[in-house]
Amino acid sequence: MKYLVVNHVRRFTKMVYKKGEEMVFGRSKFPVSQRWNIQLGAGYVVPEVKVAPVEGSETSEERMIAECRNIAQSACERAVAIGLPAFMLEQEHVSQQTNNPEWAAETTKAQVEVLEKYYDEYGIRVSLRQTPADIRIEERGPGLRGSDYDNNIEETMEACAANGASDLCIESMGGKALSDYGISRGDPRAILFGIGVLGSIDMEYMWNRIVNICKKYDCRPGGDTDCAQANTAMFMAGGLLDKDVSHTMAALARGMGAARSLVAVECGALGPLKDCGYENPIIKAISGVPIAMEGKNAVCAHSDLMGNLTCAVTDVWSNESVYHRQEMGGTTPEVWLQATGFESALMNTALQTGQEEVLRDLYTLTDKYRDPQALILAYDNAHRIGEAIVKYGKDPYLRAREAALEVGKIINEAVDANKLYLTRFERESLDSSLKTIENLPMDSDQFIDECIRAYSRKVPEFNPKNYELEV
Amino acid sequence: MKYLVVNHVRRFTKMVYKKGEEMVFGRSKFPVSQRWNIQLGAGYVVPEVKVAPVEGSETSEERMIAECRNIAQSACERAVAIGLPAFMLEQEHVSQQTNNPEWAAETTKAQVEVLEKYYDEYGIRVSLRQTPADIRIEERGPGLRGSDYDNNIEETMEACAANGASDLCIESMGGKALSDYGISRGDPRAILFGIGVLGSIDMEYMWNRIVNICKKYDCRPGGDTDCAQANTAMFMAGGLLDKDVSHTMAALARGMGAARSLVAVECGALGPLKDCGYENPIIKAISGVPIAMEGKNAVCAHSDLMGNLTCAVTDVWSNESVYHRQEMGGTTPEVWLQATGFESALMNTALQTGQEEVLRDLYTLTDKYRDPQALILAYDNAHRIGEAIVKYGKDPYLRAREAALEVGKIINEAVDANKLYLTRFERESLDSSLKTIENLPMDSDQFIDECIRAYSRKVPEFNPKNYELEV
Amino acid sequence: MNNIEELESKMDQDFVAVRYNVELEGPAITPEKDPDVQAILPKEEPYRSIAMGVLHGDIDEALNSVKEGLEDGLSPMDVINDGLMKGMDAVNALYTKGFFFLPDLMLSGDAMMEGLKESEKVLGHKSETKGTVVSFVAEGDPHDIGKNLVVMFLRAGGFEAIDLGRDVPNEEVIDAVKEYKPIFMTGTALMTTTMTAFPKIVEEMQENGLEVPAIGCGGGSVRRDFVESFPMSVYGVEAYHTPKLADSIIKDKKTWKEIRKEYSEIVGEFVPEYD
Amino acid sequence: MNNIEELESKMDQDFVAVRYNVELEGPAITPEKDPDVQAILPKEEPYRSIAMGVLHGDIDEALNSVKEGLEDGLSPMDVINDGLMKGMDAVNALYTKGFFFLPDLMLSGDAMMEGLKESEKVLGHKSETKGTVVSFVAEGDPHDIGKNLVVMFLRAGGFEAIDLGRDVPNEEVIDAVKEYKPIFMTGTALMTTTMTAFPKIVEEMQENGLEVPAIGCGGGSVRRDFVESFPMSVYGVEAYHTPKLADSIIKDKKTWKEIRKEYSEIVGEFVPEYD
Ligand code: B12
Ligand code: B12
Repeated sequence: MKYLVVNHVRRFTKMVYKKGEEMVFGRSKFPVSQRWNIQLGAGYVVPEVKVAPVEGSETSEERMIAECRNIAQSACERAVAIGLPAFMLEQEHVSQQTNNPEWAAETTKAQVEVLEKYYDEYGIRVSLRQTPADIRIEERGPGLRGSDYDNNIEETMEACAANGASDLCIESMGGKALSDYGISRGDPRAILFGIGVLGSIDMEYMWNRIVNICKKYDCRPGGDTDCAQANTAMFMAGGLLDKDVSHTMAALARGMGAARSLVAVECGALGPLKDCGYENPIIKAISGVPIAMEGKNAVCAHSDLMGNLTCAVTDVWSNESVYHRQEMGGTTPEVWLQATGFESALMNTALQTGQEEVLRDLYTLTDKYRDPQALILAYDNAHRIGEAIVKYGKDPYLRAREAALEVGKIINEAVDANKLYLTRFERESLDSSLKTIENLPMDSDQFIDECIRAYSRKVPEFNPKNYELEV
Repeated sequence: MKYLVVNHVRRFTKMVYKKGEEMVFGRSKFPVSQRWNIQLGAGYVVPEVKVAPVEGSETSEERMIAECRNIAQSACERAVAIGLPAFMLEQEHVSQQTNNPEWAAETTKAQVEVLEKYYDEYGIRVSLRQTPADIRIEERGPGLRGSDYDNNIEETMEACAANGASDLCIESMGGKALSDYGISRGDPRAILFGIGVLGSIDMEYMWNRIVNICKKYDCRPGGDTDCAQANTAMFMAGGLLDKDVSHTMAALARGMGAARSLVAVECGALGPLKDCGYENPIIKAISGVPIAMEGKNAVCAHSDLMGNLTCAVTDVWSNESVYHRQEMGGTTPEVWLQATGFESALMNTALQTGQEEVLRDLYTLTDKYRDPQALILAYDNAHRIGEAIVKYGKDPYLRAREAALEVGKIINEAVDANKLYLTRFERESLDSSLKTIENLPMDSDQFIDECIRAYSRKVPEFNPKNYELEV
Repeated sequence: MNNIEELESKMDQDFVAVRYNVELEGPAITPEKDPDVQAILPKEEPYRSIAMGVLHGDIDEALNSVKEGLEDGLSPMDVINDGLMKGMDAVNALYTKGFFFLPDLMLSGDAMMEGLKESEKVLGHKSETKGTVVSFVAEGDPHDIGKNLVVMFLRAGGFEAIDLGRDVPNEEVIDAVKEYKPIFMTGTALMTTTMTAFPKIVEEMQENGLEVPAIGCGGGSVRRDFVESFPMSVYGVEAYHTPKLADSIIKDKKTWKEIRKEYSEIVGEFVPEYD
Repeated sequence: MNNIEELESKMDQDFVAVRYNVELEGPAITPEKDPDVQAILPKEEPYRSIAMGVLHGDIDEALNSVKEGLEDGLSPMDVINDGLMKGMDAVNALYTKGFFFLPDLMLSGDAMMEGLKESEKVLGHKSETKGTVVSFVAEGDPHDIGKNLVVMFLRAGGFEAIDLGRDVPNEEVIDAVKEYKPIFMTGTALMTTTMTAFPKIVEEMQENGLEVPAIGCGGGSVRRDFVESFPMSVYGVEAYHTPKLADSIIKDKKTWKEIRKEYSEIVGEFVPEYD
């Protein structure tokens, strides 16, 4: 088999959670411990804050260091001012940071210094997540593997780990060209190829390296996200009245995305999985690792239709990202940490008082029928999709395909039960997509061959060599 | 009696809610109906959004109209994009609007037009709250009563009502000079005089007029807030590590503030009471009117230590206020309506599924012991303070005094039970304040006389004539 | 303890979330029966088939009809203008009315482009367009789907769009301006730290004595206030606004200053914060 | 159904909210035993009593000691400098260390001001201060407590603060600048729509050929980016920073440009967003 030949990872063929109802926020089957006395998924929810470096900070190393230090300092000040027991700071790199590993070393160091000071002084539990940028450009130079870009990513990962990051994440983007093509044209086959096959192959390449780096340091491999694909679909699907991408199509992409993002865990990522991976509940159901999520406190970054539902089984609660500037209520690191901190406090109260299942169910029901994308991520349905994935767990293509089919089934059941109502655009898009997907071959090689033939010309950025696929 | 002589309002001497546990978000004893098919406190929580006009918009009537229209339009678009069943838009006037009643007429009209269009097209329930500015300057001209400022407020109120506002509010600021003096010097007598006596007197003057205006139109008298006094104290008290105003003193001011803000209802205000009145749960307990509150989704505006607790018994859920500008997730009217809208959706799910009491209790427990200011507003304690107020319901001074004493009792009980821990600053400030308050006369006239003598020179802005007090 | 099904059964969804998209939906339509489309579609063959191929987003249908027409000796310019472009006009009309969606548009665009290439082969050179537009994603920025939409809308709107790709060094943008002398440019950036390329490009253009009537700058993290803090620029909101902006330049000779003020009228819809 | 007491009894508060203020608290102190205070407080009477009156924030204690001293023929300038000001220095030291709180400071300031007035009566004119500062709240803005703090901190820091009040028309500010030729100015605004007074005032000052080394602009809604968008201005964060800023002007001849850059060092603490 073309694809599986290159695989040397343990695949999930069984569910770690036997039932969806076993899942709840703040608790995971395999909690993660990090320096600074923090545990993730160990019985309490940790708020996360993330702030995008201001325009201009990219112009010099000094400015970027000052920027990162300021963000950390503001967050720490607010955390103790309002009494948060714990929090996570994430820094998503801009390209300059990842392109210059020495910048990454210094910005990490600056943030570590601040966090450690507060940990020492107040005993507050803290975590520093570093997310280097996937700066590879598929259509340029040697492509996804072995380019300078690619090497810089690796060096930057190591620089972060060596300088005290608590964990490492990445938003890897293998397969993006295909999924972009498919999402904008409503072509489920291209999406499945881009996400399920190319995305999964590229993640393996990426994550085996990250896990190896982490092993050398007191630094955990965190997780990935299907941001480049399923989030692009979600983002373009937009609000209820938008007409770019159907919300049923975005739901299908999300299902496939779960099959793909699982690869990080299969390579050894421990979680918490990265916040913008809306597919994370599915992966938690399969693998038991803690997850980060975002929703109603990420309105600063984008609008989703499941702001409460995403709280239901999360272990870390994030604001996604925000401009670094002043609000009337303080600087944005302060303001948004308070937002995620207060929501986490509510969840922690529920955990402490034994009401976590009620709150989880309220979160879930608030959005379950708001949109098909929300429906499929409700914990019961997330678990079902997980089951579909592990059924074909050894074959990345087939499991992504099966995930999509299960998504379709879930939506159709809800429609039949008069719980969810679809527009014509959503209905037609779902029907035709499911028909296409059902008719796809059950053989991975055959599918890959067909896709290579079908898309090589149509999608000029796509080059099978980037994925070590024979043509 | 000096004060009560000028009173012609019905006073609360009994509690409408017999027990704190009867209160819950989204339901009030006396729901309010407004045009556009919206009901407040009638079984569902309504999200509110409020956006401060951008700098420069004050320079011309046209710009202010465009600004207000844009805010309304953005909010409406997001509301339907994410499926909100209802929402309230509030516009807090800047001084130019209230100073020029014709501006107020036109800005109201512009917002009415937008809201009505969406109501017609989508059936979304909407409400337009207008809050003219209290532009009076105590130490200037004829003072609080009868100045041009004062007359403009009245005309502006009428302009809003006549042009389609759903309801009217104001943040009246009688007594501010005294309470400012007392808050910054830790002088509980000055605070009590400023809030309990002067604040209450001025509110009566203000609210009898507003209620009369509303009677002429399809417009409701909303409510007031002790922003000028108790919020100043809370704001200066700041976070856990701030050292300006003790948090116990701020709690005392809040208790007094409840006795004061109740006057609006006594004059005929129907609610929802104004969002930034953190004392509102106490007034709801006493009077049964619906209330608006703010907390964890008002982090854009300021930081409080009870972001969840304030949800517990609210009927309208607000973001307080935010700059009008762009976030990555959209414009601020969009982003912050989504924030309050999603939290309201959670509460509405709880109401629909019969879990409202659990959620209310989780909200409450999340913050109850975070800070003394939070403690006293927990619904059980809020009810207790209400009882203290109605015990002396006919005497604005005595009821404010009693409210403060009850606040002290509640805090001390929690401390004795090892549930709440105070710092030395908080402890000492509470002890000495309570001693002072306990020793104050039980006669309103005597208290007023003493205060006029004590503060007339120290607080130059203060002039007893502004309150029709004989010297 | 209640379980979730029990809770769910008690809910009246109308007080929690309303699916306005479903509530609002009008009757289904057949594209070719829409009156606006009927007014646009050519009556004679093979133009009608060509246009219908585009309207259906069917590359084969469109391409075959184009080939037939060309073989029958039709002028390639007629094939383009009376066939392909009419089809695209019909698609645009349906998109504007909200009956067609992005995928329809993309597929129609693909079909149109294939037909166009075929016609140009016979023509021997590129066909004339309304004008040339240069599009790029800012240096250091990999987010390109917004730019791809912009390019597609420009082409569908009858413009020649030069697509420089993503993470484009400023120098390359300047070179393209020199080479193509565009009537309009579009820049896309999705990050605070990459949108800073826009003012740099403008500055370098000015230093090189280069000018365009306007550069539309858009993308996820780009703010209007930032874009309006340097000259020549216009804040771009939706990708489908692009051809309208370009039209306003070629038809009404609008300058960037005017477009800033009249954006909302030019694109024909409310745009937040443009007052 | 659980009731709230039952739920409460299950909670471990440490996973929900931590009262870091309580956790951190050091031992109680007696003000006059603090080593820094001891170093500052005068040893001889009546200076010691005067200073202690100020330290205790006790108007009567301070005023009586001042009156006694003056009646005994002490020079009013000595009473001010060796008594009242020492007391205030001690208060400032305790406030900076976090042992004293705002009310202490306000009451001490009141006591100091009363003693000062009494001394000036004997002196026959205003005593000399470090310099004159003009403070105002912007036109249309009623929020004045921040400004009141600023004024108090300035006075406690040995400056003459001209308090123009709130909702001050721009003209009045200009007039005050002409009249007092301040070494520093402070403006407070709490609203987006009133902070626009600052650049207008600066413009009018420039038109009138007036200049100050810096205008500190602060208040709830005021943003640093806005303040730094016009000249002469410095973004002010905390009221107690004001005398430090004024000191930097008179002692180190700092300009507004320098203060912008060195704010954090001048006030001696981390200030968000100043990098
Ligand atoms: C999907 C996504 C990705 C995908 C992109 C895949 C793709 N196909 O392009 C991937 C995973 C690759 C990605 C990566 C990263 N991303 Co990203 N991403 C997003 C996300 C969620 C959606 C972007 C999207 O596809 N939108 C849909 C398209 C259609 O929108 P658009 O491009 O904005 O275009 C629209 C309009 O802007 C307009 N338009 C655009 N240009 C023009 C021009 C004109 C003239 C006109 C008229 C209109 C117009 O038209 C379109 C609408 O019709 C955004 C969120 C956001 N708020 O934008 C974050 C976001 C842009 N990403 C962000 C970040 C930080 C990153 C990373 C740096 C994170 C990291 N460290 O790993 C990396 C980049 C690494 C690198 N090389 O530097 C941040 C940027 C923060 C900042 N610094 O400002 C954002 C804002 C998310 C967030 N809130 O945190 N991301
Ligand atoms: C209390 C309060 C009031 C009280 C004020 C009482 C008083 N004593 O001053 C009252 C009720 C009167 C009031 C009224 C209104 N308010 Co008001 N109010 C507030 C609130 C909650 C706190 C303000 C406060 O007292 N802060 C404490 C003091 C100490 O802080 P400060 O003045 O900012 O000063 C600090 C620093 O800024 C610094 N500083 C200040 N100046 C300087 C200068 C220098 C040189 C330096 C170094 C430092 C410095 O020192 C202090 C710290 O040490 C703020 C919220 C906020 N985010 O600021 C809203 C706020 C300012 N109000 C607001 C509004 C809208 C109003 C009203 C217009 C509402 C209405 N329509 O009724 C009215 C005003 C009516 C009118 N005449 O125009 C909005 C402004 C929004 C906007 N447009 O930008 C705010 C931001 C609230 C919000 N988020 O909605 N308000």
